[in-house]
Amino acid sequence: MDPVVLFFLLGVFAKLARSDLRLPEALYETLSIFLLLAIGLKGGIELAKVPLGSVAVQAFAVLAMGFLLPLPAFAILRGLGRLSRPDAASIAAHYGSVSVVTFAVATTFLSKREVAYETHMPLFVALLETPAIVTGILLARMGTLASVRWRAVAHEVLLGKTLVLLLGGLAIGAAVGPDGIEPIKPMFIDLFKGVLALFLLEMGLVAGGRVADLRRAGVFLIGFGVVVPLIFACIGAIVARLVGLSDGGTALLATMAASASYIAAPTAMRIAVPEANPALSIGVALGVTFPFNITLGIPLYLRLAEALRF
Amino acid sequence: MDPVVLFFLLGVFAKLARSDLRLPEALYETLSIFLLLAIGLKGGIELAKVPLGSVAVQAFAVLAMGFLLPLPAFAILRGLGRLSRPDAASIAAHYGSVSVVTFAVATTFLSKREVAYETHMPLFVALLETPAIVTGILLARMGTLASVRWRAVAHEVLLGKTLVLLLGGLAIGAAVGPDGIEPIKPMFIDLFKGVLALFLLEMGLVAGGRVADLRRAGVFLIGFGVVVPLIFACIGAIVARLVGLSDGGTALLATMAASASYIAAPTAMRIAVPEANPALSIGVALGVTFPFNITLGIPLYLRLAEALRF
Amino acid sequence: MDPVVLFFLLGVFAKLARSDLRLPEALYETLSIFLLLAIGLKGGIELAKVPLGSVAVQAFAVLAMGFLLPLPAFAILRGLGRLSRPDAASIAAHYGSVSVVTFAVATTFLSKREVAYETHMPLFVALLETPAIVTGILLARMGTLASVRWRAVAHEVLLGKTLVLLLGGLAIGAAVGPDGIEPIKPMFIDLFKGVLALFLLEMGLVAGGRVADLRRAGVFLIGFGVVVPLIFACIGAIVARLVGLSDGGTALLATMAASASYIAAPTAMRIAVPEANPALSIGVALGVTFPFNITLGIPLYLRLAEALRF
Amino acid sequence: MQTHARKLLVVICEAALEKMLIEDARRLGAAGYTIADVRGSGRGGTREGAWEADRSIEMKVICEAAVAERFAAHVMATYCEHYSVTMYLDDVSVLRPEKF
Amino acid sequence: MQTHARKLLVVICEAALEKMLIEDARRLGAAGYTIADVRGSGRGGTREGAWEADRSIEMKVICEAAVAERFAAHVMATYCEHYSVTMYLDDVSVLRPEKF
Amino acid sequence: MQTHARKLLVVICEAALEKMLIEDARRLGAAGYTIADVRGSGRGGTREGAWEADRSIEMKVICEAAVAERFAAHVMATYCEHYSVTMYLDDVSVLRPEKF
Ligand SMILES: Nc1ncnc2c1ncn2[C@@H]1O[C@H](COP(=O)(O)O)[C@@H](O)[C@H]1O
Ligand SMILES: Nc1ncnc2c1ncn2[C@@H]1O[C@H](COP(=O)(O)O)[C@@H](O)[C@H]1O
Ligand SMILES: Nc1ncnc2c1ncn2[C@@H]1O[C@H](COP(=O)(O)O)[C@@H](O)[C@H]1O
Ligand code: NA
Ligand code: NA
Ligand code: NA
Repeated sequence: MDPVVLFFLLGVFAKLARSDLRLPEALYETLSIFLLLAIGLKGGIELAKVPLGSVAVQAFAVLAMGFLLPLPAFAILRGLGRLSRPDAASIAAHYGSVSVVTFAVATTFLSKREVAYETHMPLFVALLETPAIVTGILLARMGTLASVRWRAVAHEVLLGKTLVLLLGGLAIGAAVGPDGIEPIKPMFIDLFKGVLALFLLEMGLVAGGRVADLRRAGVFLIGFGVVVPLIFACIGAIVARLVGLSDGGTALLATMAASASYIAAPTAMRIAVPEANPALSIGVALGVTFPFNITLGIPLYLRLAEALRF
Repeated sequence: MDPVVLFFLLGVFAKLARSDLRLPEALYETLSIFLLLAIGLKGGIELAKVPLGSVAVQAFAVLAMGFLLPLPAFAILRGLGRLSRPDAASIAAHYGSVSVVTFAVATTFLSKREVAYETHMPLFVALLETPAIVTGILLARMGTLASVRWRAVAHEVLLGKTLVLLLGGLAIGAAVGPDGIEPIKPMFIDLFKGVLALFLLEMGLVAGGRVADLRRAGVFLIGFGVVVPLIFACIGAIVARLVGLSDGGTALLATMAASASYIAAPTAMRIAVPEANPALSIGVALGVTFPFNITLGIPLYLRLAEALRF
Repeated sequence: MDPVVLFFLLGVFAKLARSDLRLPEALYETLSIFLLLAIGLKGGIELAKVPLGSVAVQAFAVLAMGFLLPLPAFAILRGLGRLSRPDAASIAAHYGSVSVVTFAVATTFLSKREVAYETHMPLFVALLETPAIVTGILLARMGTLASVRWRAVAHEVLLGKTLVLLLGGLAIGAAVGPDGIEPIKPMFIDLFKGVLALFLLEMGLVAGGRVADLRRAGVFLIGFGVVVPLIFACIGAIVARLVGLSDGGTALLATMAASASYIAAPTAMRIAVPEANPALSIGVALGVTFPFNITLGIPLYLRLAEALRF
Repeated sequence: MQTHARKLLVVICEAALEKMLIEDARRLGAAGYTIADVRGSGRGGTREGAWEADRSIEMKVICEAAVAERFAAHVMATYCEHYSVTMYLDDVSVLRPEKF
Repeated sequence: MQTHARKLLVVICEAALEKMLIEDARRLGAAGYTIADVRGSGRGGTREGAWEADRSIEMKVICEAAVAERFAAHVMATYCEHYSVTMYLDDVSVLRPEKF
Repeated sequence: MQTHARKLLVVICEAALEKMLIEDARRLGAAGYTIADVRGSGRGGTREGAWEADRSIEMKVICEAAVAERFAAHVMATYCEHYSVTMYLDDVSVLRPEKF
């Protein structure tokens, strides 16, 4: 197994065993800033080389997918799960959006397997971040749209640290290119996997702390947290193939679709839909889907991509 | 453009767009500790090789320059700007002192252009830090020198983190030499530019937050923040040539003269001359001069150095 | 001298000169988390290769040493030093346990001297951490064992960050092996000495702040802090030779025996034996023994190991 | 030394509310505020500040009784139902009444 | 706006006591607590929080007078002899009495 | 449980004053103090603690009324004109009067 995943399991173990281990909050923030910038930079370096036309088509498809993904999730949560409208909408927003760290783990998985992928994939991470949140809010507020603090929410999402750092990194990478990045490579490229390992240790501690929430969430949500990623991965893979992505790119887009946001979405939904219970959405996203994806999901999504060639 | 400068611009953009992006305070402190140590170490490694006599002459000239630089700045601020004595003295102290990060950006600029420079230049950064602060306090307190809390100020400056880490790094570097530094090179040398990039992101956030101060400062101070660095760069370049520095060394000393302190000087002047308004000095130093120097100034100072050969 | 030791001296100097230099608490925590994981990982990589039988015998001997080391220390502290039972027991626990950073400095010393050592030594660091604390508590509480909050103490020690990270690192290293560790090597292996240097700067600041405690501790304890490590080093070296360790391994086990814990032991003893004065144990462990070991002790212990061949 | 009575209003809540509370405080007449990062536990479970959505802050506002009452009522009405919020009022004395 | 009188108990002490104090508070009837990291100085010397054994915390508990008294008495009896502990009580008003 | 009345003096100010305030507090008779890092806003603008010159602290001193008055007066006279300082006094009860 990839060492970065073992770091995650170490964190989960430490938390469940009620160890004192606690990473300083400033370290958590630092690691996440680093990862976002580094992912952006890596994507940006290659972005300049790609023909704009083909990227535009792909980007449009990805955006559309982001807006639509919450709909089936919402239907399942309301129909089968009988959750309240705000809770269903909030969870649907989390699953329609994307987890940057799951994406990062998937890229390390692919490079270990020596599977090539389109290097501008981080752009799609940035594009997938927001649309599902918008759809989620619309679903929660049908009929009472006037009451949404749209400005606060838009600000939170569009100028939140995730998008600013991802897009900022992309822009800098595209501006300076592979040669220009050389002097900062020892930090942002060479250390990437080590930093990811440390961040996953912290994520393990956080996810371990969410296990208690799962009891409240109940069996339905736990199942949801495993099944919906599988469905979404298929959707992501199909979209990827339709816009002509390679095996690696298809596996990555499937992973993005299958992953659930735990940074941008929780903050935005907390402000936009306060009556949704965050313990539910975060509990299942971090306590079930995140561990599932980084251990079993990602290898599965690669197989899926390889099986789905047309 | 150098990627590190783009990180700065990203920070400024994020702040002006009122993004949530905020680097943890502990990260800011860590990065600045790292940079000071690393600059010191790099300078120290080579210090042992340089003949002591020639360095002593250069050092003396640099020290003298440090004591004298605030005088013309003070005259301009009082004469043209009609600022109060404490404000003029405080700003003069900031501009007479030196910005370590501007220096760091200049060294990465030179190494990218493959312009050689005297590797003991960090020693001069350390030497330039303090004298202007002394002159600034004298200018503020003419006639009422007894009221200065000299002990507190001396302690603040001489034992502040800037000098302790710069000189400490120099001493360690000189003591162990290039071979001894080898085991810690992956951290302090290889990561230098990446850390600088991250620090400049933070500096961008801080500088962006100072733009509001500029309105209070007015047009005069904004002009001051661009023109005086140019004048000081000339003075620095002339001093550099007089003591026989190379092109690169001349460009660096010009940069040091042109840069304004925003770490040592603000803290010291806050204690020594509390009636000076820190929004003015920090506003112009960080909001005007720092961005000007790292974008337009440094390339200009290299041209200046190349033009000024005698 | 090794640069990492010079960083320690710089920290001591800064503290004694009452400099403002202060590393953020989050940085201290981050560095110690990094070091523990990195030491564990390095040890774990090789652990898989070693025949289990020989390690088991060594481990058993090391464990026994850990349980017994506090006894002579306690006897000296009670008999010669006339310290109260709780104080003597607490100090004995500190000296019976082990300082991870002293161990790290010793490994950099050995690799600089190109002295080979058994790469599974970090396992013994983990094994030595706890037993002396148990013995120390027993010594303090003879007759009133019922009053010990054993559960709290056991939790504190066994699930404290030191053991979790050391053993976690060992397990991950053993699981993925040298190849698996490759992607995170630039961080956890290449940066090791640089991080150690920074951590020693912080340790210098902390140790410098403990000098005042030494006055309270008195001449006896200061002497104790130098003499007992020498005695313990001999014991450690003999044990090492008995279980067939190499020169390097012997020097390392001698160093471990000679070192005094300042992370696990203080926290555990504070909870288990609150009436012991922590200024005494920490004062002598950090103010005397730690500096002694990393400057003079370690080279001495290597000589000792080389002299003691049978 | 002449002192003047003021109210100290303390709001302990999820960090997500920080920006909105600052705006509200200004709008309702507070001349300033002070915020510290904290962790804690209450009805809404334990918040350890380990990551974004788990952070808590403590906001202090020194102001006239009328402002405190208005702000407290606004927080009660706007946030208390759906967010983790703890609030209390204290009587304090200040030296420079014009500041608060 | 109707307010209700409660006690605010503040305990400033070594960070080593955090876990035990939380347990004690719960057991003795407190419905919640808030903790902040602090540094300081007192009889037991200066604690700057530079490393593990040097950290201090400030714990706040809002509760009924009886609970405050019980908790304070327990802290006095259990920890004050051997640990650095500073404690004080304050009278505060809360809006939702059922919470505390 | 017998309690004793003391004053709690709280000073919120620029971090640059920390060392001087500690010295002053000791000199003027305080037996201890507690400091926390904070951020905030007031007359002197917003201080977010993003870098050295932008940091704020909150200092608490529990002491007898006379000491509090002396210290508060000293802070007013020495620092309030040119620095960002907010100060308030509160009445609190302590259990161990000899400590404060
Ligand atoms: N009784 C209490 N005393 C002190 N702080 C409390 C108390 N109850 C709640 N808090 C704080 O207020 C936050 C929100 O409270 P709650 O809404 O009850 O979860 C908690 O995370 C604590 O930091
Ligand atoms: N008079 C005081 N005012 C405010 N805080 C205090 C006071 N005395 C002690 N403290 C705090 O309580 C902690 C423990 O106090 P002590 O047991 O006196 O060392 C100190 O580290 C300070 O943070
Ligand atoms: N009304 C207030 N309530 C709470 N804190 C305040 C208030 N006014 C100012 N402060 C704090 O005191 C610091 C200095 O205040 P000032 O001198 O008004 O800028 C601010 O940065 C705030 O942290
Ligand atoms: Na998704
Ligand atoms: Na200058
Ligand atoms: Na030992």
